[in-house]
Amino acid sequence: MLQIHYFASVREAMGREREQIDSPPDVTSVAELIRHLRSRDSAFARMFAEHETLLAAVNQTVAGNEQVIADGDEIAFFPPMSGG
Amino acid sequence: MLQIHYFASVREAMGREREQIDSPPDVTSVAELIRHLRSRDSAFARMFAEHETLLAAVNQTVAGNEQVIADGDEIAFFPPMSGG
Amino acid sequence: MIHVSVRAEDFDVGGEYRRLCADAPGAGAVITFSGLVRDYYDPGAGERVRELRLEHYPGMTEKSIREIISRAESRWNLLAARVIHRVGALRPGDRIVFAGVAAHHRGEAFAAADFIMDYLKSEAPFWKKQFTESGGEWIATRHSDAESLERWRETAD
Amino acid sequence: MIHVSVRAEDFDVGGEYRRLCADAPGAGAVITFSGLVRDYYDPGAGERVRELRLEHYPGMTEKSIREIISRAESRWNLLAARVIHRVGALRPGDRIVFAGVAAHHRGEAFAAADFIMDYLKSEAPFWKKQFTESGGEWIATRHSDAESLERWRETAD
Repeated sequence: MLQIHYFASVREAMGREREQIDSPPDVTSVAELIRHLRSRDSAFARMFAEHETLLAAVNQTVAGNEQVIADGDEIAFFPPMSGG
Repeated sequence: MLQIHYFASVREAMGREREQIDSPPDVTSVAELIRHLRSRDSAFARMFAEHETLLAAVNQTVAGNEQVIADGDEIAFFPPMSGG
Repeated sequence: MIHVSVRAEDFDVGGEYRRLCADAPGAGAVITFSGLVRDYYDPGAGERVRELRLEHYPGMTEKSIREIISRAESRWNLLAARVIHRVGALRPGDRIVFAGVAAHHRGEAFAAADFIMDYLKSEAPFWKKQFTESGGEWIATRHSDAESLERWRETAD
Repeated sequence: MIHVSVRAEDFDVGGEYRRLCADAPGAGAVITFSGLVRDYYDPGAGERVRELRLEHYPGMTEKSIREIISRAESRWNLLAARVIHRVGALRPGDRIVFAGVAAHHRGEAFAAADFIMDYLKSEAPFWKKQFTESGGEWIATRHSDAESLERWRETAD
């Protein structure tokens, strides 16, 4: 299982805050997860197209595309931060 | 008349906070006033020798050696500031 | 001594200052930075902000703020640091973020407070949505924030 | 809105913060800097400071602080500034100087507060004498203060 969280404009575009998916067997990195979600989920594909800069975090740490992911991980997608 | 003020280590070396002197007729600049006081006043000469950096203010504004002074002016001598 | 808080409630600058001092005996410099909600974010747009809503990533927020403070501590000798970030609905004039630093010397206190705020804006998982008469809009990271971070990279050891 | 005070009495950081905010509606950034008396000024010397005596040039002090703030205002868009400098006998841990700034943006508030403190240390007519067990000694301007001023010259318009 993968826990997927969405925040801010990404959450709004997805229409949900989080979801659980079965770990796809061919998905071992952030880039592969994005590819998987784009092909499987039209909301994700649309959100991805709308977001020039999409950031990802793996287990609550910002991660690059090549970051390895494994069963049980928490993955989050969000736009650039704008706090402070 | 010139009002002369001394502050901090300069005040201690002079043994006084302020004095009034008659405007010497040949004194028209800060440099000339210093020359006059060094020759006339042994406390000033000693203080001047002890102070590597001596600052002057004319009418409450820091002034260079060439600053013109006139009868009625308030002149102050002090070491570099150390507030804050 | 580090204190981090993410919460809806307002903060009291005088109280935060006193806590910084209590945590940092021997400090020579104490700085408090308070960020307030402005009534417009894009001066060109002309429309006044009625409300700002702050969303965050609960699991990650406090951890990322602590990491930013640790990075500041590795660059400057800090005696105490406190960061408070509010979330939820805020209005113009409301306090939104607090960063307080106590150090031996003035220079390190200024640099650390500035550094913490720079990274807080771009690396802590907060997002702002502003609401004006014509609706809501997510605030994008401004170019000047990226430039701000560049300063610290140039001076990195 | 500018407020300058030179006095023996302590100041209250929370109250000063509130006054800055009241003087600066629309501010997005409020910074308070508080300088405290350290228990040593020359770490090599090893002797602890028992008392610090602050002398100033009454006729010139407030005027020179106002000039420093005016110079900051000509470089950055400030909404309010408050400076308090204490004089007389102080002890380690006592507050000695306050500089508070309110501005639209964070960057200008940090720069202005830093600038005001730099110039306050070297251009406002205050002198410190520190007393340890072995006697009193006037504190000389440190080399790092001169370096601090150099920063502003390099970036002058």
